[in-house]
Amino acid sequence: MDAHALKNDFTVLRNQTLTYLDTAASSLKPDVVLEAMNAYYHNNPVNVHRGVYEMSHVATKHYEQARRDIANFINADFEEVVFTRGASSALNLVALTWGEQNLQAGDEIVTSMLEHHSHLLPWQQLAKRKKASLVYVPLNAEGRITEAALKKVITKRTKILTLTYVSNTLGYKTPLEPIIKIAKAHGIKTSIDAAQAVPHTPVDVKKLDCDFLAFSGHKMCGPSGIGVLYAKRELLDKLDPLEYGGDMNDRVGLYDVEVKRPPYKFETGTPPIAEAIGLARAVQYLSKIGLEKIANHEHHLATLAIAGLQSIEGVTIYNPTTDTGIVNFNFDGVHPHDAVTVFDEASVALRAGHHCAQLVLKFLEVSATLRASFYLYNTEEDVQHFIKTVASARRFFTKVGF
Amino acid sequence: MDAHALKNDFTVLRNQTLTYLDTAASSLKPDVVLEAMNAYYHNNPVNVHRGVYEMSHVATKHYEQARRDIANFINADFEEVVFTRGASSALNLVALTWGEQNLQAGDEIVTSMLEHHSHLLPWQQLAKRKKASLVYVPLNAEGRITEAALKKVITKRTKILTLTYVSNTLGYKTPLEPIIKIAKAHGIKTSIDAAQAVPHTPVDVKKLDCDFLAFSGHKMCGPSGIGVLYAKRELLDKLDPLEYGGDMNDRVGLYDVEVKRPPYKFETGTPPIAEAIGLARAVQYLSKIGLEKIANHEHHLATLAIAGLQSIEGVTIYNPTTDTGIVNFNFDGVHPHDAVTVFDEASVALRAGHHCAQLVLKFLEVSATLRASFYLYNTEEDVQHFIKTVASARRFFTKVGF
Amino acid sequence: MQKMEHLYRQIIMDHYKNPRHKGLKDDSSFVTHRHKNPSCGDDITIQSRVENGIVKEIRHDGTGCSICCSSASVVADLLTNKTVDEARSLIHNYIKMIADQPFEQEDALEDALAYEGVKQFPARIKCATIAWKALEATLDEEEGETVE
Amino acid sequence: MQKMEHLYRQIIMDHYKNPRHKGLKDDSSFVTHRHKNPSCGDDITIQSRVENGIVKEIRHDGTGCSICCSSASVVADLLTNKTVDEARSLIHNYIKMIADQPFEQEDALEDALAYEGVKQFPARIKCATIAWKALEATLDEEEGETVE
Ligand SMILES: Cc1ncc(COP(=O)(O)O)c(C=O)c1O
Ligand SMILES: Cc1ncc(COP(=O)(O)O)c(C=O)c1O
Repeated sequence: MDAHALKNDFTVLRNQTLTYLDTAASSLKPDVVLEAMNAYYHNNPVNVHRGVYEMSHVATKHYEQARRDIANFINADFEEVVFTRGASSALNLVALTWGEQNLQAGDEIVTSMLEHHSHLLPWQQLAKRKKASLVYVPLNAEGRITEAALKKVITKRTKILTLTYVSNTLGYKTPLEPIIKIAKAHGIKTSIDAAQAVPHTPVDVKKLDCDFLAFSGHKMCGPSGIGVLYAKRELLDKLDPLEYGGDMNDRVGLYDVEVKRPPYKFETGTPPIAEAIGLARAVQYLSKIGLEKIANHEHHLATLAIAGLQSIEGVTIYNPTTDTGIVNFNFDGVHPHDAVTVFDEASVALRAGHHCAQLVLKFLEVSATLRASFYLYNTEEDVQHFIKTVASARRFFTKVGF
Repeated sequence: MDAHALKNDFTVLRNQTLTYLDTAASSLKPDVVLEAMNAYYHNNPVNVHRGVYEMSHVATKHYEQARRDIANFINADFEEVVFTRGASSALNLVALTWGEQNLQAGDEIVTSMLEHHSHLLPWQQLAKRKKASLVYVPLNAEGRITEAALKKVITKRTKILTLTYVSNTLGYKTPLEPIIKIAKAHGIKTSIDAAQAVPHTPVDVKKLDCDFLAFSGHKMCGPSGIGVLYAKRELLDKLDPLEYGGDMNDRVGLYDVEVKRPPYKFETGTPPIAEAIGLARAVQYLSKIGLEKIANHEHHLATLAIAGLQSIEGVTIYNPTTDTGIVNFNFDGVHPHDAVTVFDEASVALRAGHHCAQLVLKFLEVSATLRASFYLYNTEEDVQHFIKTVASARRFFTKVGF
Repeated sequence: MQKMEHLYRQIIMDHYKNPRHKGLKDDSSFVTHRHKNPSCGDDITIQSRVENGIVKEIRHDGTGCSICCSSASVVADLLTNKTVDEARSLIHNYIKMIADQPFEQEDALEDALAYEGVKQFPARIKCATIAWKALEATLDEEEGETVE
Repeated sequence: MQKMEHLYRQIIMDHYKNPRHKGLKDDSSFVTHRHKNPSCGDDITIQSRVENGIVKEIRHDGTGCSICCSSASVVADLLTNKTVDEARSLIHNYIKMIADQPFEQEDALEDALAYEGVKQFPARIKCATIAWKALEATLDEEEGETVE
């Protein structure tokens, strides 16, 4: 894979001097994705499922083909892909349907301090409402979820494991395959936050054998406004929907309703049509490059970046053993927001703050950090420019008296 | 306003022979809206609220300016505009927050048989869960909601009126101002489905004085994947969120969370950024033409269409006194799906079916109907072509033996 | 209107106006399947009774457009007294014909050939196949296959 | 790095490293407001005590970047012993300066003038104004205005 060439697929990288290292917040979008959405808007910008005229039939075909492509991408069945507003909405949907309908007082929900707020808070709040317990699996010294630690917190009352696949802050990959095997053996359900996994590494839901898994379009070269909830068909069959309304029912009476089969049962109203088409195009784009290659490339760049950071004094790295393209660090004595402005001046886009994962920072005992995240359009030159900027920033901070 | 000229604003109308009469399902989108979204994707396609670097700051500014523009469009305050996946999602949010948090067994919810499924079913299901009563206001002979009928169904136990502003099937406008006055006088809340109102007529939430009001982007020249819930600030302040996660909180603890103020409290996760920007551009487009003018234009075309239909034998019109651009009819003895194919062949896009409003059809005592809906890009020539197609379809059906 | 006339052939209109085998039986030797087209409201119920590998009787009822309702009558007419294997084979060929793919048994499709015009109307393919698929589902169930 | 040096002026770094008026008082004659910048985690609490229309004392505490923390110290220094009206006027002028709009009272802004460089960094405007706005909120509350 040739990252230099891939840069040309993105208008923003062609038009601007930009070292974009904030993919973990949102990825850039290649032109082909925008073109696919524009084609929908220009050629048959009509509603789906509702019209029996040709134009609507074509829109429906494209929309449902998009679902098929996205299902294939994670090795799910067509019926197992529910479109949502985003990963956050998908993760909430699990807590608000399966959680509401299955948990009872005294039950235990296992989570981790690595979770993004969008996976932590729905279960934290559900636990409160249900008088269930929220149990944190202890992280190891590096900050990783381990199989051994997990085994220790599982009890007879554990009903679900809610774990991230890849930490958006430390870039660690959770050893999900053995963990989910243990869960299955104990009849425990699993909800997986794959918002930082699906864009960056091959994900196969059948092989993983998880019950629920969520991700967002905008982090994987797709548009804003769409996410995916994968759930096993038998669970979707059993669950009651959260939202009711048009397009999710077969028959409406004054006081009752017959709902459709999955996935439609969970998708009321006009769906994100252009967004689904755009996301399917993104999936095709990523598949063509190859997810294995993307994963290796990102990790290679992160490794170079870490080596570079280690050569500069007065910089602390929080995840020197990152498994992915995510690097987390700080300038000693400098608040990350002060730092980020220096990077901004060098056209390096970095994330500063708590990364919507305040418990990770609690674990690290810092109030905010800097995060660089690499993706397919980043090159070794980007890493060099990044490291050069770190070095000159360090000099500047020392000079002005931080 | 010059509908002929406006047609040029839409690629699909420039490129294809198309008499598009299915706006009530979804409107076409002018090029300027797509350009606004593409500009975001090409110039600063990054996340909002999260980054302190310049590009993210600009994206955030555009995104929040979009909210401001959309708030102004309906005369709401900035804090009162919550972005959702669409009208269906917004309407569900009212039932799933205000309804869940305030209704009790024995309470009464007043609705109507004119409601779209997306406004009916959330309350129908809530009534079931809460053992509250769902009370249908009787429609008058024409199928309209009247002030007089409403007065009769209100009791001391009525807690909320859930009514459509404009019926998506019969095109009637509910006399909301006097109805909401009555509701206020009785301390009853009001949830208004304005999915067919906001795109077509000036809507002023302060003047209406409703508590909740919802609409969709894709029906008003905006993109798919976005809708709006308007709610009075004091209600948003009091309500607990439905979804929890990133970006809607101020501080996260292991077992508790502090949520932000409205509207953010109701918007977890990466928002529909491009979609909000696109919708704001659509609002600007509509405002420039003028909503009064659009309303008059549509109604004028619908009136012409009704006169034309009345001149053809073997056609039944269900709403000859429509207040808007919506005309509902059938060929006697011909199933609407058979009819719609004839229109399709003449490049007339019509909707056939139950229009996600099965109770309206129950009221009309038919199983499906045809709907033509006019918008700003339709012309008198479109009406003529439509009527000519109706006439030749009628001849064809008679000839083949329907 | 030529394409339209090809769609609404006399045979189709005849089965629509005078449906054969119409009306359901309250008889447990029948297997019943109800199929709906969610996008438009077609709603067809098909019953079949199989004896010794032969489709002895087919019944149908429901609401929908002319293409949908007439095809329930046509399929019932055509497949009665066929073996289950023959019936399946005809169903597959019919569906291929509608989908504009190469198909066999042209003669054996008899009245059902009148639906060839549907292939020019992709938006109507579901109308023309819903009864056939419901019938196939009853055969699947007869044979104990997993049924959704 | 010239633009950067204009941002991180010595006065700013001095207030950052050696903040004046720092630490909150547990005293009910103070009005307290806590403001956060949700996008980044700046979190500043400001207290003011007004007597006879004069801002007699200002305290602050919190966490955040140098621009945010230092400006809490600067605003506390500057507005102590000003009348409420003067204080409001200075706040408005400061905010205008940061937003790159015409502003008055240049001299009266004293140390706060050091923040003029912020206007070249729109993404940092919130950092530079959060303490000032929190202080304004305490004055609003003192005067019984509606407070969000
Ligand atoms: C009156 C009315 N309410 C609600 C909706 C639902 O809107 P959406 O499908 O965009 O969620 C529609 C559109 O179908 C409608 O016409
Ligand atoms: C690990 C993880 N989970 C969930 C989310 C939420 O995704 P979204 O903001 O698209 O809803 C994110 C992105 O911020 C994330 O990194």
